[in-house]
Amino acid sequence: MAHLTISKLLAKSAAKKPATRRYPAEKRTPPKGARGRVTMKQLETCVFCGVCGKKCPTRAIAVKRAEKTWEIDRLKCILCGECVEVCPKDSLTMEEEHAAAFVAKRIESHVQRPQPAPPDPP
Amino acid sequence: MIPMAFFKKSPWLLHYDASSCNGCDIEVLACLTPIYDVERFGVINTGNPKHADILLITGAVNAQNEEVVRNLYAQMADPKVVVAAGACALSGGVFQDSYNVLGGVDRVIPVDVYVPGCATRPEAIIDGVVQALAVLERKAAEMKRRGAPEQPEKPA
Amino acid sequence: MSRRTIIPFGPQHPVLPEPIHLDLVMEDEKVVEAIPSIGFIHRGLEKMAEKKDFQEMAYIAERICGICSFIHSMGYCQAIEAVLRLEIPRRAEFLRVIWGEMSRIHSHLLWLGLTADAFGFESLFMHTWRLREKLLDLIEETSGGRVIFGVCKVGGVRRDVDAEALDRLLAALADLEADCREIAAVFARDASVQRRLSGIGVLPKEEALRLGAVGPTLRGSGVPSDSRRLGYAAYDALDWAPVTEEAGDCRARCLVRMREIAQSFDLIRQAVAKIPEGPVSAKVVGAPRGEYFARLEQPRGEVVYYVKGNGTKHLERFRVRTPTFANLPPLLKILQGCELPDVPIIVLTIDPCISCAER
Amino acid sequence: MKTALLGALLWLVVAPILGGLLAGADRILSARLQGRVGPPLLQPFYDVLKLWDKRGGVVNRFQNFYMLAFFAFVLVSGALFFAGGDLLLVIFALTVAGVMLALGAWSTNSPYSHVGAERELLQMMAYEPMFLLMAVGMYLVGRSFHVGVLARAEVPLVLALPGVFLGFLFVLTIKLRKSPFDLSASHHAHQEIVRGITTEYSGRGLALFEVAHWYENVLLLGFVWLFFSFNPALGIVAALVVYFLEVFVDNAYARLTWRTTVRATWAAAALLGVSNLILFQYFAR
Repeated sequence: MAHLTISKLLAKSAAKKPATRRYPAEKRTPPKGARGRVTMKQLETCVFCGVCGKKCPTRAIAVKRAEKTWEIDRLKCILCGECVEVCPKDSLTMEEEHAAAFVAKRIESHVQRPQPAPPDPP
Repeated sequence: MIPMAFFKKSPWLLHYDASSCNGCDIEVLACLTPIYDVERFGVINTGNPKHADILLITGAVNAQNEEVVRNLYAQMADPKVVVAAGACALSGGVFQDSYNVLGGVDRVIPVDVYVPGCATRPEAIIDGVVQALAVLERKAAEMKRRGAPEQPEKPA
Repeated sequence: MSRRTIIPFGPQHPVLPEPIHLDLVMEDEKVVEAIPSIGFIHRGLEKMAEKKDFQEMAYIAERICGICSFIHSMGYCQAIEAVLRLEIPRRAEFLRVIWGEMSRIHSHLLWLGLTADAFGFESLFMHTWRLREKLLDLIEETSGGRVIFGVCKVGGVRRDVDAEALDRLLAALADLEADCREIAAVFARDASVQRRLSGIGVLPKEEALRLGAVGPTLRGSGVPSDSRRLGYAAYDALDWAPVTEEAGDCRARCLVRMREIAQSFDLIRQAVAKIPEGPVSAKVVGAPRGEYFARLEQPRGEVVYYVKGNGTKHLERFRVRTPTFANLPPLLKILQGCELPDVPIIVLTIDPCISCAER
Repeated sequence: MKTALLGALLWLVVAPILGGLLAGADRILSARLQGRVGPPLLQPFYDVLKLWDKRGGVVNRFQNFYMLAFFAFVLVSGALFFAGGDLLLVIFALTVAGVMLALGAWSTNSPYSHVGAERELLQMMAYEPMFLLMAVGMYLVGRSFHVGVLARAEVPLVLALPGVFLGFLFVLTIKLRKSPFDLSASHHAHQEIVRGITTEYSGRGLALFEVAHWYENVLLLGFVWLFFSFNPALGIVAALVVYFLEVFVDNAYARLTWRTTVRATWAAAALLGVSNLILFQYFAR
């Protein structure tokens, strides 16, 4: 039983620089491999196979093959990274930065045009 | 009358865990602790709807807490802003198909700022709060001009 | 007899971040009875197993609770793997132990902070959470998520941690351990903390057993019961013994958790020392047929996962019995006769995870 | 007479500014002790100005009346003090202010407010004996209850009444609403009774409470100053040191229960206060 047991820690903290990361002013680079947001990195390689959309546990990704559209609803995405893992063309990436907050609801849409070049003949 | 609006400088927070898995929930708490320290912006976690300006909701709305969410919103004095944090609060997230989940918070009360992520990072929540400040200021100005709060539109 | 009043406690209440509602029947500041009402956070998660692919379900199982998220997905995966008769690589088992123990430390630190907050010790809360952030950084570095790890999958883990990263982890943990000791000393010795913890909410050993308490709540009453003794994952290869305290009061439960933090550091060190090389996941073939009952130790106590598969990719039945659910009856018992200012502390000492309890 | 009026006026104008600044400094210092950056120094003013602009909601007609009465009595009490008035009157006016606050909380229907009000009254029971002992002690030394006379006392009050001073510091923690005795309304809302007496207040009512609390803090530091009034500059330094000491203590203690509070403060009053008075009487004779 002792009084003021925390005083040393308090004094130390007051003497030191605060531990705070002053976020908007001072941005931290998230560690490599952190799951921040799913992005369509290389739209030109996407073949719109729709595997990402099928594998998505929350159906956040919608792929329309005919219109060559890849859409992600960030309201639903849970950042599991399943889509990135299954993408056969590595078009998707998991970026370390988090997605921004937004005021108006919207669905992020990527439309491929012009048409991708046909694959090289073997 | 004081010409400047101080809402932007002193946003008091009310946090409610609608039916979150605790993931976003503890990230909200983490925002208040030394590493993120939102008190820098004058944010205080009041825990009392009557004192709060920003309602920060994590988690989806379900049959049981629907009334609670409505109630909390109604108890807050104008001007007020709702920030929904995390996939569940936005759309029901991973639980959207569940029988007991009605969906995102905007099914019940009007949401002003959406913070995506699962779980949302504290940085993202700070982003959301900063955006909410702008909305809060706008609403405060509106309130002052019209003398009456803008009627919250009934969500569909 | 003095007048009885009812103080509603929750679902929105500053000392309870989570929504549970307690009607506290009071005589002055003394609690005569606590009547809980729940369901504010029920998501019907178990039922979803019938609609979701059993592999996808690992993500949902992880979101039973964001605090012990990793162990939830680990338990679910263990149950499925047992049904599938799938042998997972040894390295994956060790990694699961490392992440599992990291999530235990993070959960306990979180709990210590919240408890400090419950007895009005702001600065202790802040300092505890400051330390917890250091651990979260390590978790994010190794798993990619801060609270939802997202690394466990049926058949192993989704990412490997290389030797270099493990070394960094050990070095960082050594620092953190020293800091934790500093905080632990305050919890163990400070006079004002003792005044709020010792002798409060006493749960005698027999009562604890009779009411089915689990985890630190049970161990704080002197029962050396810890499901990790079953030797699941890589726990069979590690050397440790359950932590117990005899007193059964809030302080005892607090001490158990503090000593478990120290133990977890040790377990991580052992696991890193013994981790074998090799792959981290096995290929999953077929669909689960049969049933299994997996028992694991969470930061809050023993958790049970029951899965029943019928040979399709959807499970027929998934059931979770979480530690908080088991600890609610003892909680209601020890709330009787306590004083109002002790209510938050007592509620917190069972480390309630309502989102676990209601799923 | 003129100086008295001047003192009272000065109090009315300067005290809220000083009190607000002190509150801001308190928050920054607390944050630093906790390893955080903390809010800007002017944060308390922002808070109050915001609350003033916010749409208020009252639960009943009496609620804000009582808050206003609390505010008024704090003002009267401080004005009496800084006008050099009767110390006993100052203490009783402050007590009435406290009662008004409790009544305001009682007038609502919320159980949290009620418990808060009960605790506020218990706290008053806890600190009142020490306050009175202080007044008696000062009378014994300075041969007057008048602050104006006491301020010019030849004997340094703090040297004659060290025990009373320490006892006063002990109960000051209650009045400043600091841990370990912040039972009825904590600065930090993480409490089982939410915000206790202010739970049901919002908007301007809450703003008034904050400002009244600033006034109150300055008045209490005025008491500290009075102990050192033989050297006014030293008195100001002492008051500031005491304030920051209280902030430190706030951060180094858990919140105790009302039982412990009453026991501890009465014990302090008896041990430090009464024994000091007895010894003083014995040696002064």
